[in-house]
Amino acid sequence: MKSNPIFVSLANLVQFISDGDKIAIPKDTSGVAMSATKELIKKNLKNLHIVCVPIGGIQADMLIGAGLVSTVESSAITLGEYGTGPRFLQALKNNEIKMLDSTCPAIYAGLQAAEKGIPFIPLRGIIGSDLLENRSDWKVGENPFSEDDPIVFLKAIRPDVCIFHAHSADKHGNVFVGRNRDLITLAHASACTLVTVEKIIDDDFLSDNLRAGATLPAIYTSAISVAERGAEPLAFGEEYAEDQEFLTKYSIAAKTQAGFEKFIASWLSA
Amino acid sequence: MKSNPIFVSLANLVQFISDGDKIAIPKDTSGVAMSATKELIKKNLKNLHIVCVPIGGIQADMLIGAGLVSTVESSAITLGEYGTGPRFLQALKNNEIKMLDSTCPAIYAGLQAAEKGIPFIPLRGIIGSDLLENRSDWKVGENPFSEDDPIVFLKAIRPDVCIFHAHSADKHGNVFVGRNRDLITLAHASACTLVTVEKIIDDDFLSDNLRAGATLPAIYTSAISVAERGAEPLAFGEEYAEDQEFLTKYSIAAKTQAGFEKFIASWLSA
Amino acid sequence: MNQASSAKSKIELLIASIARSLEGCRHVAVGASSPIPGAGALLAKHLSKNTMRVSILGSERHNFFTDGGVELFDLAAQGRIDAFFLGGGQIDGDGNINLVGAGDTYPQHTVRWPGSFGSAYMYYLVPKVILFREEHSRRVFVPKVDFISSPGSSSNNIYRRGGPMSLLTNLCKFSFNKNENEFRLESLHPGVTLEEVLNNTGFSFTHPKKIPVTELPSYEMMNTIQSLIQDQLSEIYPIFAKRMAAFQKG
Amino acid sequence: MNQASSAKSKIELLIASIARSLEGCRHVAVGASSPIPGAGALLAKHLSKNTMRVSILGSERHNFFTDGGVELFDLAAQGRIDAFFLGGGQIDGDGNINLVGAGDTYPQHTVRWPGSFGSAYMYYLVPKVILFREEHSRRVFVPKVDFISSPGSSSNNIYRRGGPMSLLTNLCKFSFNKNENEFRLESLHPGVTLEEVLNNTGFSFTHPKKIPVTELPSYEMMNTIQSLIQDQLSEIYPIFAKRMAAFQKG
Repeated sequence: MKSNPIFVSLANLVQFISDGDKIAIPKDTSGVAMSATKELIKKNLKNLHIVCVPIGGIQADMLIGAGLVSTVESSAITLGEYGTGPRFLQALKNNEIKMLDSTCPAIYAGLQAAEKGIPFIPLRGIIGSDLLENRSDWKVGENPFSEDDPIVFLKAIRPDVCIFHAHSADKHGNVFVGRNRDLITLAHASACTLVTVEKIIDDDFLSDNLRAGATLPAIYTSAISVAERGAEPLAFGEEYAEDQEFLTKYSIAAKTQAGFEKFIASWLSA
Repeated sequence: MKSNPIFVSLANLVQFISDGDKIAIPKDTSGVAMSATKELIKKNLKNLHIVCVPIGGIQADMLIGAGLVSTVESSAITLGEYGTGPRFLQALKNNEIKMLDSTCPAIYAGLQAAEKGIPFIPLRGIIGSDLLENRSDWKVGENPFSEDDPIVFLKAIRPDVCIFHAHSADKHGNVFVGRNRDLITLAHASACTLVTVEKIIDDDFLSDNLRAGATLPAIYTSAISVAERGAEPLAFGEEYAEDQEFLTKYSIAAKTQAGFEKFIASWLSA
Repeated sequence: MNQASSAKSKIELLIASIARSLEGCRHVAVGASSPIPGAGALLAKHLSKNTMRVSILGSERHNFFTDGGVELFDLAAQGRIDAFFLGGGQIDGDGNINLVGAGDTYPQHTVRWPGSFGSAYMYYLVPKVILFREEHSRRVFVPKVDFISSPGSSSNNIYRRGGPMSLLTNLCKFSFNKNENEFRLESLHPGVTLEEVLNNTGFSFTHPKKIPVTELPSYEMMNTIQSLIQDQLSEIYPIFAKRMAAFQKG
Repeated sequence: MNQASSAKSKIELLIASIARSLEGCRHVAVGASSPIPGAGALLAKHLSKNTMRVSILGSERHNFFTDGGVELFDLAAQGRIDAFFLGGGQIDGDGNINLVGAGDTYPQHTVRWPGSFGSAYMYYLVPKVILFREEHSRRVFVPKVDFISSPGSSSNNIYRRGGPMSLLTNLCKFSFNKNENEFRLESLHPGVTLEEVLNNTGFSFTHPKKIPVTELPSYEMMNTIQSLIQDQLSEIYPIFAKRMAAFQKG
């Protein structure tokens, strides 16, 4: 276990991401790598295709506002009780981003197809929704085991990279994700997996019968950084609650690009 | 949490299974409900379609030998280092069972299709294998997102019932499966889930951050029985090793139907 | 009755009405950002003496899911969810819902909302979908939605076992007639007139000659809403819970 | 050299030969009931100074998988497994393998084996598949298999990035030429003649004019096999490990 995984700094973590990458990020409650988001913005990546799994929050809105994103694939962009993502709205209005509107189970199914190495997967629902018309990667086909049973075929979603925040890593780079099992799907589906963790524990999670079943084995992970309170200002499990003041201030400041930029500058330097 | 789950005796557990059911059972290392297998044999069920996930061992061989099985869907029937299943071989030779030879990933994919409520799922490989010719529930189709890219479509496998042995249940009926994640796939895919556990723990696994991510929530489970050493003579995780003497004796006795019946009679009365 | 206590009564009425609609369900799921449906489901669970299961997205406590976010959708597809809630920036008389945007053409709508979430799936697969939208206006209830996030009905060859059961708003409660593909006004909330509903609804609907008043919350419901529900909701919808608590003191 | 020590030497040679084939792999997976490939992989891992990962089905200790039995197959499909082992009750000159049965017609073969396991998948998706079968006889190495569990090659339009790399037996080691779709004899185990191989092989194969002898295990390999490997294998293959231990004492 010498070469893999690599424990790196946050600044080095984001070096694994390149301009134009398709990058998958989890929903707010699954473990969003907010500390790493600072580094992403500092690195000033361009033309990212973000896949929000299955919806995006403040991280997606920040990446859009900071000009890193050219394509948004998501079932929603929302700050929850703090409103719709203001930078997302503006970018859409300005025609600055290509929008691939989706529906939650289609994003999961697309990633699961990539996880299974299958080029597509069928899914119920969707037919009759206008979502379908705007997706060249979704096609209506036929169930080969039934007569006149149309069903949607979704092309697999294979991210170049995914980045998320998790509870802890052991010294071998195995990552305990607990109930945030979306993170395992993300890692399986993505070519490269970048992880921030609250802490490193001097243990072997795969030998721990309680943890092993909810652990992402090191084999999937390219790099790991320790980032204490790395999901802040978002809540992280029972570890910490969301920073309501931060989120409220962001939702107000980000209504204008100038307000957003000032807010981010202050956040980056904090 | 009053009506569900039901903690029942082993004899009552198998009352949920009916003649003709499609019944899914896990491989030897995932948690085989061997104690409950005694009750299955006593109940003398008929015409079962067993789906071995993805291969069958002594349990499948016993069910076949005892005349409960009309169809075997499996990627292999083997006692591992103790040889091929002798009752399986005999039943096949006597044309007493219909054999649906499969390949491991096709069984998993078929169950995952049922889990996702999709009628079929594509899978790579298989084309050119003689397995394909014997399966009316597998068809070669086309990848709709590519030119001349044939791929196998597998019909979903939806068991009427699955039965397995797991580490423990909490008082609410949540079942901790640890790394034996096949059990979760089984439960998700099956209409009815029957579980034996080593013990009941006075706790709530869903509130336990270590266990929750490897717990099958009670919502899937129809009935649970406590069966200490319930996977014996098979090994069960780090709890107990396989009973080599039992397995050796079985593999010899079961070479003849008379030997098998004598062995089983003695086992049932033990 | 001051404005705050009136708003509080209205919310309690909606919560109680939802709880009544859910009677008999084995498993109710509630999506993100749905505090009133969440409260209604928790109330129904309480009334069922906790035999009903309620899963709330975004909750740690009311969450049976251990297989990631996909489990809710897989559960629905497996037929293990009886009821779910959907809303919409626009809803039309065919039960089509729009969570994407209005005005001009997609994707550059004049008004853009967060997105379709799981609607284009759950609406097909969950037997009882309760449409919930507090604002009852012609802005929301339109003749035809500008974007169909999910259609209210499908042709016979489309696999579909779910769809709209009812539509609950600040003014009234509709049921949805699947055969006629139209809404029927079932009850008016206290103090609301048919004319008010007609004036504020952009689609046509049927109604009985004599329209009942929406049943008020029982004493037990009120008590439960005020204690249990608020405590439990504060975990998931902190802002909503604060608002309710403020009403309580006000 | 008595019979036991000869058998032991043969097993060590096979283990060492497998370990050499695996050099440079990042991740090697070993299926169920494969003690010699399992030992070979563990030896290769040791020689790589533990930079190689080895996953052994049925092992708790050598198992990185936390997502159930499907993870091995998903990993292969994701391109994260470099090498895997397959055997066969029959193997033919096209690299077709048969794990189902021989004689008469399927499913009532005269001889029936356990079944195809993951072969109809892994053979397509894992770049380096090492075919391993100790028994080298015309019963095993046939002109044409009676049942194709998995074919040795596929037409160009079939998605396939894997296939046979080599075939190791008690007598010799073959490589597989994918362009010509045939086996080539690469080396003979010590004391084995070309004639012996020809006599016991039912399919035709090519060979160099001068056929090398299979390289013997190094001193380090021998030491490692005798300590580390046996200890680790006893968890997964108790009967095999006992057999090896008996050789040691014998």
